[in-house]
Amino acid sequence: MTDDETAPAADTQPISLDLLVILRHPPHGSSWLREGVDVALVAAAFGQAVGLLFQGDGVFALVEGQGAGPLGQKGTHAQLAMLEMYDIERLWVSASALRARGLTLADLALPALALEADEIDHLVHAQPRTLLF
Amino acid sequence: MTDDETAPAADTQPISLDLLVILRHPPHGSSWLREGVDVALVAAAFGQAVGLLFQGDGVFALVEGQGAGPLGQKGTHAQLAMLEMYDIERLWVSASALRARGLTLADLALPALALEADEIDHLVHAQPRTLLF
Amino acid sequence: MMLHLLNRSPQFDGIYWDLSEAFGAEDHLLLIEDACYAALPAAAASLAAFGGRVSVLSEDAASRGLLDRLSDGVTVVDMAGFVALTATFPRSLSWF
Amino acid sequence: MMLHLLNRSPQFDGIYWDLSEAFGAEDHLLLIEDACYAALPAAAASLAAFGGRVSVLSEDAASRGLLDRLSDGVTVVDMAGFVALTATFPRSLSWF
Amino acid sequence: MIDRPYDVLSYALLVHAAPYSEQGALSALRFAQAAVAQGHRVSSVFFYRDGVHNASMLMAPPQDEVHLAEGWRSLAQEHGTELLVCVAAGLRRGLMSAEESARHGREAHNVEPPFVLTGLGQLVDAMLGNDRVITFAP
Amino acid sequence: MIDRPYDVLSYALLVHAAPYSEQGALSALRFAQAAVAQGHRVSSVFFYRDGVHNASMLMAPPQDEVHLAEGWRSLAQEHGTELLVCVAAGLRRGLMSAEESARHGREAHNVEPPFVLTGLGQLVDAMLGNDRVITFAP
Repeated sequence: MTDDETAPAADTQPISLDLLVILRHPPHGSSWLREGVDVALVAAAFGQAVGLLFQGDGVFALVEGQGAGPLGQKGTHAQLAMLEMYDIERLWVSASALRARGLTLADLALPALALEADEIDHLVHAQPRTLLF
Repeated sequence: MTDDETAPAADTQPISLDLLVILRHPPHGSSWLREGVDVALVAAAFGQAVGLLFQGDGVFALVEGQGAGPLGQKGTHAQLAMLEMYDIERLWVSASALRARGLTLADLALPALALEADEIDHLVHAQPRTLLF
Repeated sequence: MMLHLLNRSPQFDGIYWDLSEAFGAEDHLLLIEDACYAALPAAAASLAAFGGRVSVLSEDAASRGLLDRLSDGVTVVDMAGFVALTATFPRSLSWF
Repeated sequence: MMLHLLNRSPQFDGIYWDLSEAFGAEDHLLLIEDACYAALPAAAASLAAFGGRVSVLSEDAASRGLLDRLSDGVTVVDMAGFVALTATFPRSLSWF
Repeated sequence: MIDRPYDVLSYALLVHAAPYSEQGALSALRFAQAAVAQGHRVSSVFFYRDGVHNASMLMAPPQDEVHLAEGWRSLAQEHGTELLVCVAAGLRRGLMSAEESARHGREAHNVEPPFVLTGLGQLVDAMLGNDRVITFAP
Repeated sequence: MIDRPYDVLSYALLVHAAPYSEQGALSALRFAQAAVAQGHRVSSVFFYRDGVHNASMLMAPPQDEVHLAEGWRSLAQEHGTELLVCVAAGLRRGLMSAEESARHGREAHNVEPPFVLTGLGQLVDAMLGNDRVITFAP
């Protein structure tokens, strides 16, 4: 079912963070993604261990080559570049969401791990707190 | 393709109104439907000939037996009762939207005509002005 | 053990899919607002992934005229029952 | 002859279906905002009903990083071209 | 585009999209700017549903972001575009002119000219009185 | 429900839904009322995204409709619930306290206690400091 680029990561099952933020909305068309990442950044700044799971159209947030909008409105690409600075290094993406959109991990601007459905189930249930945007 | 209850109406092809309002949103969960019908009512009050086309979840607006919300918020059922008073008597519904939701014209609180896709195409293109809510 | 809250109609099937990826064997799904329409028999496919562990909020189903039309497999809970579900399940996750 | 404007991603396939019911033989579809994602080859099925009479707004595709990834059958227009389309087609209808 | 192989047209825009939450309000402003740049007239913009929030004079986006209310005001000042805000949609959602504020016994208001609170009848007029009506939604 | 076969819990609600446009804000208020009726504590409601408009004191819905801001105020007064409005989301969208209004050189404001403009850190605190966090969205 999985090829090289969407191989499940062996180390994802037991990880428990303080907060998992699930991002389901695409960038640009609304501010869901941006305001969701804001919560992740602030939680990290408050010393919480935070991870991000991209599902559905949320995987488009990671597509390489994005820019600002035509009226200079910021996309999420600049914001995502701040993740590492805030020690948010756990990025997961839904493997099925990638497949449905014709994307592979090679299309993404940041390193992420692709998870199949059962792994997403395990990941979500290992977290004490989860917010969805 | 059509049974008795979703039979296309022979008189729908050439009708041209001043305004067709397409309603795609279900009642209660948002105010799209209510504020869309408001536009139809005001246009009718200004002497325009107005018709309504219900597509997608919009067909739920016509389901019989609706009520007010738990905090007393008005649904659309009261508003729909005003349609006749404003001479808005042309109500069309997407036959495919009904079928997909397990509904027939008998489930609806108001008399409406069910249209197949090609009839919707003709209806929409016969109108000088169309708004969607 | 997790309570999932869902407020969108089955027309938004992408949400139902994403939810199904996160839905665990001991989880429960509560349909509120426009998600009540998923409790109609014609929408049974949209709930197939949730193994009968599905409730619908009575007042939202009632305002939509759905109380007499619900699928057999879906439990009806009132607002007090909604609160009780959030108390019983240690965590909840809202899908929209 | 009608110009249809669409701003939602193919995940909202109910909208694409409703639009297809209203789409006429001489109509045109312009993809703006998140509908740009429908111009990806993987989403070709979502545009099948529109017979190749589809354009995408360049600045919205560009900000999303999609300009090099678009399906061959989709024309790219800039904002001036968007205005020109609304001038050419006597009526427009926005889907969302 | 420069030769304009078509007539100069009058446009009305209908904006349902809330500022900063959805792209629709930005798209509408971009479209309006492009239309007038091509010599068309954008005679009115009607703000409905959450689009009414575009009219708030209390909007204070960060300096490096587009100021939508300013953008609309410039359009009105430079091109005579009417900025019409549905009064019923606005009052529910917290948009008030000085006049409405006085009528409702409030001490503040957040809508000032060129934004004008008005009824849905104006939307009907805009539909009847312009060559094109373009809707921008969330 | 009356015997409460479970502990009394503390809740935080996160409200993204705009008043009058989506049911989410009404659902959140209903839920809060039902939770306190069962003896639970709703210690805070955090308004984010278009949910910030719930805090507008200029909201003027028709008499026969629910007044959401009043509903939230009653909850705060009767049950001590904190009403927290994200300041970054609010300022973009036109929500200002007297203090923010002065800081931005405006002549009006539309947020007053018990609604308080505050940072996202308060949302993090609310998540950490309560037994349950329930999100209500559009």
